[in-house]
Amino acid sequence: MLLVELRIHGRGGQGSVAMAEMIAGAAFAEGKFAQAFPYLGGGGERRGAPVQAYARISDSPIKLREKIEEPDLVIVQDPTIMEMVDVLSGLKKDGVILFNSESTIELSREDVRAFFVPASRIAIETIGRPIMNTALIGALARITGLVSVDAVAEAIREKFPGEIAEKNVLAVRKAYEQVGGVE
Amino acid sequence: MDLPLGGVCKAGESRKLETGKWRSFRPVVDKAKCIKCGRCAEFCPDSCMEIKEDGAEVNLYYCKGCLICMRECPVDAITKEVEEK
Amino acid sequence: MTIQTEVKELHAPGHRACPGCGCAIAVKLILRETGPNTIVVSPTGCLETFTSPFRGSSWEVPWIHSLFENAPAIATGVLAGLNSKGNVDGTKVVAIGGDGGTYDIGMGALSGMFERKDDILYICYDNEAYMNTGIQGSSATPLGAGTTTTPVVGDSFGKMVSKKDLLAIALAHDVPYVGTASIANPADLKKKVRKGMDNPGPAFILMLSPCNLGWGFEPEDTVELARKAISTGLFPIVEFENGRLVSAQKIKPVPVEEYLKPQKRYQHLYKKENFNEVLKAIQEKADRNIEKYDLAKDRN
Amino acid sequence: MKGKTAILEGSRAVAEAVRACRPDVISVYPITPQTHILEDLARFVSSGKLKSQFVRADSEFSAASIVYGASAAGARAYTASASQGLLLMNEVIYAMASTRLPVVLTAVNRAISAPITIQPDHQDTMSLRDTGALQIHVESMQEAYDAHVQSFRIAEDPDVQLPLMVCMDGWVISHSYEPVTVFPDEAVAEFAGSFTPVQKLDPSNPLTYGAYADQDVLMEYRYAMMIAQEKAKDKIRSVTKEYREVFGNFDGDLLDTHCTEEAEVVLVAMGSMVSTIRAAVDELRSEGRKVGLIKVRTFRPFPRDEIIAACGKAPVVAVLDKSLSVNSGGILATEVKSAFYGGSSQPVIVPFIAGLGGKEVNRRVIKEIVDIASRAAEKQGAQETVWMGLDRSFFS
Repeated sequence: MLLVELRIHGRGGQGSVAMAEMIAGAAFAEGKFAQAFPYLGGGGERRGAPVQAYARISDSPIKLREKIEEPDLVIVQDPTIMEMVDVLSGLKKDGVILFNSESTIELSREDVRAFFVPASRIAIETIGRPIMNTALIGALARITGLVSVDAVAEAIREKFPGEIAEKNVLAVRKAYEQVGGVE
Repeated sequence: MDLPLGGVCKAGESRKLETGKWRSFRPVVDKAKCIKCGRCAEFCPDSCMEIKEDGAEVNLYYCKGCLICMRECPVDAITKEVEEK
Repeated sequence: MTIQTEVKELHAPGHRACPGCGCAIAVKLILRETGPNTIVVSPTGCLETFTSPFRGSSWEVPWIHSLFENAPAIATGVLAGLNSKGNVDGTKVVAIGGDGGTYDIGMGALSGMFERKDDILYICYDNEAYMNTGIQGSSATPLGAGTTTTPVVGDSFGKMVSKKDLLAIALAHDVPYVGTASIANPADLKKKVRKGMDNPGPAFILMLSPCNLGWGFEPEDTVELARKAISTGLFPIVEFENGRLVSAQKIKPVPVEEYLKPQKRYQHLYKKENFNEVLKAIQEKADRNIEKYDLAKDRN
Repeated sequence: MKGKTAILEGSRAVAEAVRACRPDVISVYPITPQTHILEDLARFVSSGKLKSQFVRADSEFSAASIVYGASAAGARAYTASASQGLLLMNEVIYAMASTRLPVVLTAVNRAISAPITIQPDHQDTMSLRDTGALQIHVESMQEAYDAHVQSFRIAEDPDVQLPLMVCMDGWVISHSYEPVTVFPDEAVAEFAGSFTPVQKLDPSNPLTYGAYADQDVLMEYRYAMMIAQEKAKDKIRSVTKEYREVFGNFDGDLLDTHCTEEAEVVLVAMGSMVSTIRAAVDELRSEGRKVGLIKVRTFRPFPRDEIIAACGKAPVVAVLDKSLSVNSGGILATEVKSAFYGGSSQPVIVPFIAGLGGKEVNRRVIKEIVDIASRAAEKQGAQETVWMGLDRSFFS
């Protein structure tokens, strides 16, 4: 049975939950079962404050509604957050961590696999604004194969209208190509 | 007897309550003086004053004896009497 | 046993108001103007208690009471319910509440109703204290008036602060029709009820409602006291349309003493010399009203 | 009936159901984590997708009062709230229930201050348990949708005529995304029917609502609600059965069971943790542990006979509460215990407080509960309440 659990680290306003939702949507578009949920509470939705969002992807219906304490995957939308948050917390051995970054990032653990993608730059180039969510999902598709680029595109088109959707899909494709750390 | 759903009651059921029994004084209209202006009826809190052909008439079934009618009568056609129980 | 005869009023007799109740007079007059195609909403209070005993309602129009603090919101809901079905009969919603339910505990809901511009006529019968529970002070209790919670003891001269200016609050909400009215002037009261009903959007009428029990006067003097409140300038009869003063009833001002002295709630002000200041303040309040609304009759 | 399945937020699923049921009047006041429902409905009305009177309220108190007035005027009425907002509505809901106004209310469960928190637990709706309103607790986004589609018919039934609260855990249900099957609006509208009030505020037949009563009838009106809640049981059973026939989904009627056959420990719970318990029970069963689950779906009406029957011959029943009656214990546990009192079978009932203020209840906690409950079987008599995850270092 496939059950992948992932955690997203971002800041309020960066759309961490929307990203989790799109990942779930992409998995669903591929015929998988999926679930996305926010960090429960935390005192409201303050712009800039560290936030977390979660997703589960499975090949069978998901019953679990517990928190994800030991994710298989971690996505870091904004590496500056690492000063405040232990993004590696609970990440499984051989787990994957993906950074929105131009280059590799030094980690305190060697038993995880780290990747990076210049998602913000790609977003500026394609969408015109540094909204890096969709680019990160493109990178995730490449690294894990959990979701295909086409499924991600479908999820994006569900969520955004016409031209905006297409720009985001372009970001996904670019990020898919530009992931760093892939052997 | 049915219990009305949700405590919702019919309209105007107060009419059966004889508030006239509350009275200590009763207003008495001197119909010779009454000019049928209707002020007493206008101001009566208990809607007891009826202006008939020959002058104002008090509905003693409801009249609580407040005597506003007496006080407001412009021609002093209304006086009070102690209510005999 | 007296014979029960038919009395055609939408506020039926047999209600349990105190003899000489100002509010009972008002409600009778109001309903004469609203007619039967009206739904009335009332908060908890004297009116609610004396009109709605179980299987003894004196209402001949549909009437709803639910709680103390929510009459304006209930009214909004009733209106929304009517509107959801198109309100083809043009049924009007009128709320009638006391000062406790209006000035105090229902203030938030009233503010909401005003702000949403709901098409409701709200009439406050202001007897200036919580009479239903035994004469406790409210924010409508005027300066110097004694109640059980603004007691006259030692240097305490009753209510130590002035009455809340509800008219100004209504005007601050841009309520399109705002007025004061009195049982002492039924024609004017009915005219204002009509205007308030016909006016689209919220309307607010403040009505001073003398309470012989709570104010301490003879029941027969109810209307006369309402009249004195006007003629002293303490309760100006005014009318605002879209925030603009459109009418003010002229008076031949009499000293406030004529209004205060017949009432037990003000008796103490005449018994202690150092309470003179309070009397002066009350007179000044009346004078300010007279000046503000230019109430005094032209000497010419 | 075939629906469209998509990844939906729980709040959206609720809003979709409410929209299709076509309430005449909606009035809601914002409070976290209920607001997404309010926002969706506001957008539906503004865009013309829903023809309802949408009234912005100045407080939860007013929101409840507005739907109260609307319902009395004969309209199908809907509101929603959470936490403090539900407490602020409390007085109105008492009056609403006793006046027999069938308003549907979504209660997005959230803990009560202080300390202030937006984490989920059931303290808020438990505070309204004695109002007379019906309470259906859902465990998933799909059930949140299903229950709302069913809700208006149950509440508005002439034999019931009570407000109905659909209770769903904040965040876990309201703000989470899952595949949800939404059925065509026309089919839902047909299922939900329309509201035909038995009485209303109407100038052609003027009635007095909210009369003043004394000792002669007040008790009788409380008793009338007891009868109505009992009648609601049949109505809930028939509506959920019909829902299964029309739409295919069934989340249980008064309750639902999972693996209770020959169970040695039966867990009783409500709300979103039921799903996690299902997963834990499956894992334990695969390890050969005889564990079962009873999901209490309607906390009001309380399914006392159904719980006793579902527990069967299980020697141990563990009740998980996300609420507390201070100095008494878990509220669901108290009610489960009272259901068994005087009966022929008397399992050992172990009360657990778990998940207050959003404290995590995961499979590990569930398994711990099963272990504690199994051990308790050896101990006779009343069982101490077990507080899961309580940091006792504060009290040493």
